[in-house]
Amino acid sequence: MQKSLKTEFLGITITSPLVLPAGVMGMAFSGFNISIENGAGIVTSKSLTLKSRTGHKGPVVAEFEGGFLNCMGLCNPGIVDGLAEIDQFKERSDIPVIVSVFATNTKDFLELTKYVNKSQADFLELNLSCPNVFDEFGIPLAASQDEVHKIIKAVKQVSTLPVIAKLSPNVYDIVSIAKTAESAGADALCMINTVGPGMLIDTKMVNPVLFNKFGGLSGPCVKPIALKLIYQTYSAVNIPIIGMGGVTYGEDAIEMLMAGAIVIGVGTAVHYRGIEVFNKINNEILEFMDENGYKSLKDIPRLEKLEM
Amino acid sequence: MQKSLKTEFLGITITSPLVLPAGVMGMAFSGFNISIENGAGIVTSKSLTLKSRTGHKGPVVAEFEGGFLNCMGLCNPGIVDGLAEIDQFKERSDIPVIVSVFATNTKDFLELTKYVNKSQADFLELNLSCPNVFDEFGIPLAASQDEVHKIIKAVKQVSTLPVIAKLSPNVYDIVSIAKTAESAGADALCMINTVGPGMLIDTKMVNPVLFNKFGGLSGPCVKPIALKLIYQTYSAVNIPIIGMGGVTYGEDAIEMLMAGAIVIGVGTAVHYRGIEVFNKINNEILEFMDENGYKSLKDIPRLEKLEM
Amino acid sequence: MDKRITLKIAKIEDEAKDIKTFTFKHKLDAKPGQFIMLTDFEGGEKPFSISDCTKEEFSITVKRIGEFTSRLFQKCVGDYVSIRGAYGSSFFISKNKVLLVGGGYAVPTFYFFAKVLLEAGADITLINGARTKAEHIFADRFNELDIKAINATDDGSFGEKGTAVDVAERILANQLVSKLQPNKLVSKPQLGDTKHFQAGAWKRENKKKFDFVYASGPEMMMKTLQPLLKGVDYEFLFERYMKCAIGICGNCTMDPLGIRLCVEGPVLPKKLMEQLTEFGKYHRDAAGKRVKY
Amino acid sequence: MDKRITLKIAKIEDEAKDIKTFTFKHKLDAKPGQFIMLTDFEGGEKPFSISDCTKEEFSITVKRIGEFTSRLFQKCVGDYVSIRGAYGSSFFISKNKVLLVGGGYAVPTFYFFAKVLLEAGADITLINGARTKAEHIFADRFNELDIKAINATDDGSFGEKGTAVDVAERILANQLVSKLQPNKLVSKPQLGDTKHFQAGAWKRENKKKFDFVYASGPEMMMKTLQPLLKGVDYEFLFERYMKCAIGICGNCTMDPLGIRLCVEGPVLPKKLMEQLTEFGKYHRDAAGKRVKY
Ligand SMILES: Cc1cc2nc3c(=O)[nH]c(=O)nc-3n(C[C@H](O)[C@H](O)[C@H](O)COP(=O)(O)OP(=O)(O)OC[C@H]3O[C@@H](n4cnc5c(N)ncnc54)[C@H](O)[C@@H]3O)c2cc1C
Ligand SMILES: Cc1cc2nc3c(=O)[nH]c(=O)nc-3n(C[C@H](O)[C@H](O)[C@H](O)COP(=O)(O)OP(=O)(O)OC[C@H]3O[C@@H](n4cnc5c(N)ncnc54)[C@H](O)[C@@H]3O)c2cc1C
Ligand SMILES: Cc1cc2nc3c(=O)[nH]c(=O)nc-3n(C[C@H](O)[C@H](O)[C@H](O)COP(=O)(O)O)c2cc1C
Ligand SMILES: Cc1cc2nc3c(=O)[nH]c(=O)nc-3n(C[C@H](O)[C@H](O)[C@H](O)COP(=O)(O)O)c2cc1C
Ligand code: FES
Ligand code: FES
Repeated sequence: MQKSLKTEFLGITITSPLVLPAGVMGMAFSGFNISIENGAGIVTSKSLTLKSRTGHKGPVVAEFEGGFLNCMGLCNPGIVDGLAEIDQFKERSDIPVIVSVFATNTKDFLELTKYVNKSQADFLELNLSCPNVFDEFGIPLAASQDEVHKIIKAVKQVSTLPVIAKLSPNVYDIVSIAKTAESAGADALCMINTVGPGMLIDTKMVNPVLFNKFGGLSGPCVKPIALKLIYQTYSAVNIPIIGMGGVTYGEDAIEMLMAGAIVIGVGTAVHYRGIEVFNKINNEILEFMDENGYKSLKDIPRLEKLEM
Repeated sequence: MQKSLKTEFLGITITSPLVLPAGVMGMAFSGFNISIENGAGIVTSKSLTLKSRTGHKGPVVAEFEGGFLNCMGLCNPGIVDGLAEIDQFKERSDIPVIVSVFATNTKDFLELTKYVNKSQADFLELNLSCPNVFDEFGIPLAASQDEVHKIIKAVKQVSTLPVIAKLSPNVYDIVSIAKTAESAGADALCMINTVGPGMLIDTKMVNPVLFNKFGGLSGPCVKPIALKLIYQTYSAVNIPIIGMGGVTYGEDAIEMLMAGAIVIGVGTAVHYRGIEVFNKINNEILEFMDENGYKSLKDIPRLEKLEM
Repeated sequence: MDKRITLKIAKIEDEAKDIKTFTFKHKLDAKPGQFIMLTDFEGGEKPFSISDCTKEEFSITVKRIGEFTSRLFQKCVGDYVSIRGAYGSSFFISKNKVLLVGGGYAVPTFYFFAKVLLEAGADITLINGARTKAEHIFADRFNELDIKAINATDDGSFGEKGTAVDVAERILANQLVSKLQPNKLVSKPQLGDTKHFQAGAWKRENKKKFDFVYASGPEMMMKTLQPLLKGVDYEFLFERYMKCAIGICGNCTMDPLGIRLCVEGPVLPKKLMEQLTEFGKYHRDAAGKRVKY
Repeated sequence: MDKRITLKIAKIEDEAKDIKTFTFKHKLDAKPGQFIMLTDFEGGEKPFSISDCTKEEFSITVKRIGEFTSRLFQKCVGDYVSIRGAYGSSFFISKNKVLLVGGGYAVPTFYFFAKVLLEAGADITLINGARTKAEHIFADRFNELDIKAINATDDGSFGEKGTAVDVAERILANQLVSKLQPNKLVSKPQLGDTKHFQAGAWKRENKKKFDFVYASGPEMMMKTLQPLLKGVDYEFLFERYMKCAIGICGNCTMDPLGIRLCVEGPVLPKKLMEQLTEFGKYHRDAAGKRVKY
């Protein structure tokens, strides 16, 4: 029998469980094109803000053993131009699109939501957790249960699309925040955003490598942290989870599913394994299913939920 | 001129700035022997508890790209036997010893302190931050400013040795906790303990790899997180910092110094580069000093402090 | 791991008023057409093509344009900068008769390339164009190589009169420029001064067609060149705003293919060029906003 | 990276009442004397020596002792377990005349070792000791190898009477056991039954001394053996409580050298053995507490 990677996410059928996450290849409609041609099942826009942002000055990325730091600083063409790219993508594709938006207060989130309502997007993702704009905006919203509740509740009242809350791993108790998001009406969770943040130093020039000094960690080394937080959250909530953080091989994607994710983001691995990474991982998942006698993604078992 | 790695830590002169951190090779006096023969300048005992503990069942370690998870579970022979190992080590060596102790309340910390007072140890380190005994003991003490303050204040009144507070990176605001520790009288800070914790899953057996499910991250990939937290803390406090987390090469140690550490722990790298890692790093630091014209560790510049 | 390396500037040469070559003593593992990302940690990390690369050292040739390059121009020999790379795709190494069409600060990458092509046994004709004599660079360097170098300036103040594309058009129409006399050295070379060359004279004797055309220069130059290249294979070296240079941020993707100029580029082959709808029409700025040419 | 691998048990063989051999179809990169860490994820991960290792498969031979090994004994062919390794030091491969002294469940590692020694051209004498016939293992396997295998039991119920050390003492005193007749197969072998062998007979003809002695067995066995080994080189395979097996936790360090049995061991050379003060005196338990022998 033909194995299939078909699955459902919030009522929409997708052909691969792999998601292009926010901020990766999501600037131009053509970035979506190449991702889906290479096997992504859902694509996410760069987090869009009301006004365009050029982001932080470089260096904005720095490599270390096991991953990358980045501090892009939410560079994006602004919600209007950003949505134009999505509409252009949607002219020729049925692949679902998540529009990620970023703001620092409910009012701006609501304004963004109204723009997104009028676009061809399929889902609205609230980036509550960018770790790289601390200087500018202070503590991420995802660190405060009150803020998370207030924003999601307000956005849900206005949004015509399902709402996904993107959570930060850099909080003391992600489970409470996830529960808050759920109770405020979030339709799904996306986790994790980048970890830390961290810093690297150029020892010859005695300078932080990143101009922004600090940047969030992504890549293989954050996988254990992502798996743990996804598993804890999966044990505590009933809404679906987009799991991400360090997924590089099919095996990692399977771990995400077993930890409780329903679909899986693949970001930094686009660097490690090329844009073909989606097809590669799809094939590796199929091989794993073959070897272990699973016929569909639903057959892949999950860990027993944690007792809370 | 002869370059030297000599430095001072809390008034004691040490021949190398490299510290064997708590939990690494620190079970038996012979573990200290081999570490100092290979170039460590200070050694730390495994965190000792009042009663002996066999720790968690295996697997207790799991490797991933960029580091290790561990959930030893504070296995140790108990304070009495543990201090006997230290006294045996001290019979033949002048190298300073840090005794790490772990407890869950002030009373036990005080009792441990009294034992340590009677030993040959040079410093007392309070492990406020083990991430691997959550099930048993709940939220690490280092996550609560009140607890940190109370314990350190009490211990300082009793301890005849300088007191070092070991901090957890897994808190939302480490700087406030560091400041609290300083104001409560801590003589130095040791940071960071393991990160996360994280989880890995065996996809064939659908099981967490660690029997304890979760384990703290150490190794190269935690370095950016350690550097950032050390740098922030260094910018905010005036007591010396033992910096650790992922130091594997001389270059990493230099980064720690530039971020504000005064001495540097080398733990997981003992696996990657053998027990000779201390000598190797010592030599790499000397080479770096040579190349850049520094004559002593004090010449190595630090980053400008962050504005707070 | 594309490890970052921090290097002292070993040599700085003035090429023209606002163009300098910076040389570093470091064995860079690079192919012609590739670029490095360079920073001084004072704000900004920018892509620069490699203009020379030997076993001991490599160079970049930089035009002062804005904040970053102005700061770079103030650096001295011995100052540190930090680089990572080399990144990106490289030129196809042809063994046959090739034409290199270059303009402005994008010409020097052909110096590194020409040396590699010569080793492969190629028969090289180079058009080295600039707006005016004062901005014309690398003529003397190219002159030392066993290639036919044709200098051109828009205003005719040095070499042929006309743009590099004008010259290319003429050459391609005739396809007979394989035995051009090299430029002649008429006085002692001085930095930034190219007066001492007399443009080479033509010898119309070889009718062999070009097998491959390479272009590096302003996008509109390449846009004008492209229609002339029917029936001949080619590669163009492009520029797009780059941030990560490792193929994740998506800032440098080109429509509608979504190829990333920092990974699949900066050198793009004919086959891809023909499909790019944004070529010569618009590019994206640091915010990802489209900017029309 | 010592990647963990999860494998199906491919074969289970009963060796004696409480001893089984588990075989896995996996090409393990291991040397004789090394060990793996094995877990079933149900609590506990334990070290086991490799008793056989070919290009297609490897085996471990396990004695049921406590909770973990009891659970392992309930597993069936096809069940998964997860392993990592091989870890640790390995035996020196001598090309000369060697004596292997083994006792109990620690003997099988010599099966893997003997095969490697034979390939190197060594002349091997093995003493395979156990307390009693019912606990004696691997006699038939060793019999298939071109070595002199001397079986011994403390109570004389199978092979020579006496401990492995008793036999070693006799042999070493005479140093003449290089031409022992192999054991004779007198009936069809059956699992767990070694009756069908007749102990080989001695032939006192070769006086060449042993170049190397290897021992693997209970610590007190090796402690008794050591004084007999004056003037001859040797290596012992040790056991200490292991947790990480990657040389960081320090649970397996041996006093006063601080060598880690999981990295510098489990095979220790004479030079180190002579300096170990804890050898035969105490070891450390799971909490790191000293336990006297
Ligand atoms: C593959 C590639 C190779 C290049 N090679 C060379 C070279 O060999 N020599 C040389 O002088 N220049 C080269 N450039 C252009 C060079 O990167 C810019 O001139 C430089 O970044 C300008 O920075 P600035 O701060 O001085 O100017 P700004 O005032 O910041 O910008 C001026 C213009 O430079 C370009 N630019 C600025 N930042 C970037 C960026 N991060 N990525 C791409 N373009 C940017 C834009 O077109 C911008 O409008 C190359 C660019 C690319 C993409
Ligand atoms: C290098 C090495 C090689 C070994 N090779 C073999 C082998 O080939 N076959 C075999 O049957 N056994 C071997 N062992 C011993 C084996 O690991 C123990 O028998 C097993 O761990 C017992 O576990 P248990 O839960 O069944 O017993 P428990 O009741 O837990 O313990 C019984 C005894 O086993 C030993 N032990 C328990 N846990 C460990 C541990 N983590 N590390 C070391 N010793 C432990 C201790 O001496 C303990 O007192 C080896 C041990 C080491 C160190
Ligand atoms: C270069 C880069 C830019 C990112 N930008 C965003 C962003 O704009 N919004 C957001 O929610 N997450 C952003 N992220 C986080 C990713 O969406 C993802 O959560 C994270 O990288 C972990 O996944 P990975 O390890 O597969 O990359 C970015 C990550 C990277 C590497
Ligand atoms: C196996 C292991 C055991 C540890 N045990 C302790 C401990 O008992 N007490 C403690 O304070 N830290 C403990 N740590 C944390 C280390 O002291 C150190 O903070 C951490 O590993 C980061 O440094 P590294 O990356 O150099 O290993 C342990 C770490 C490891 C890897
Ligand atoms: S610069 Fe980031 S993808 Fe090319
Ligand atoms: S078992 Fe941990 S050091 Fe050997």
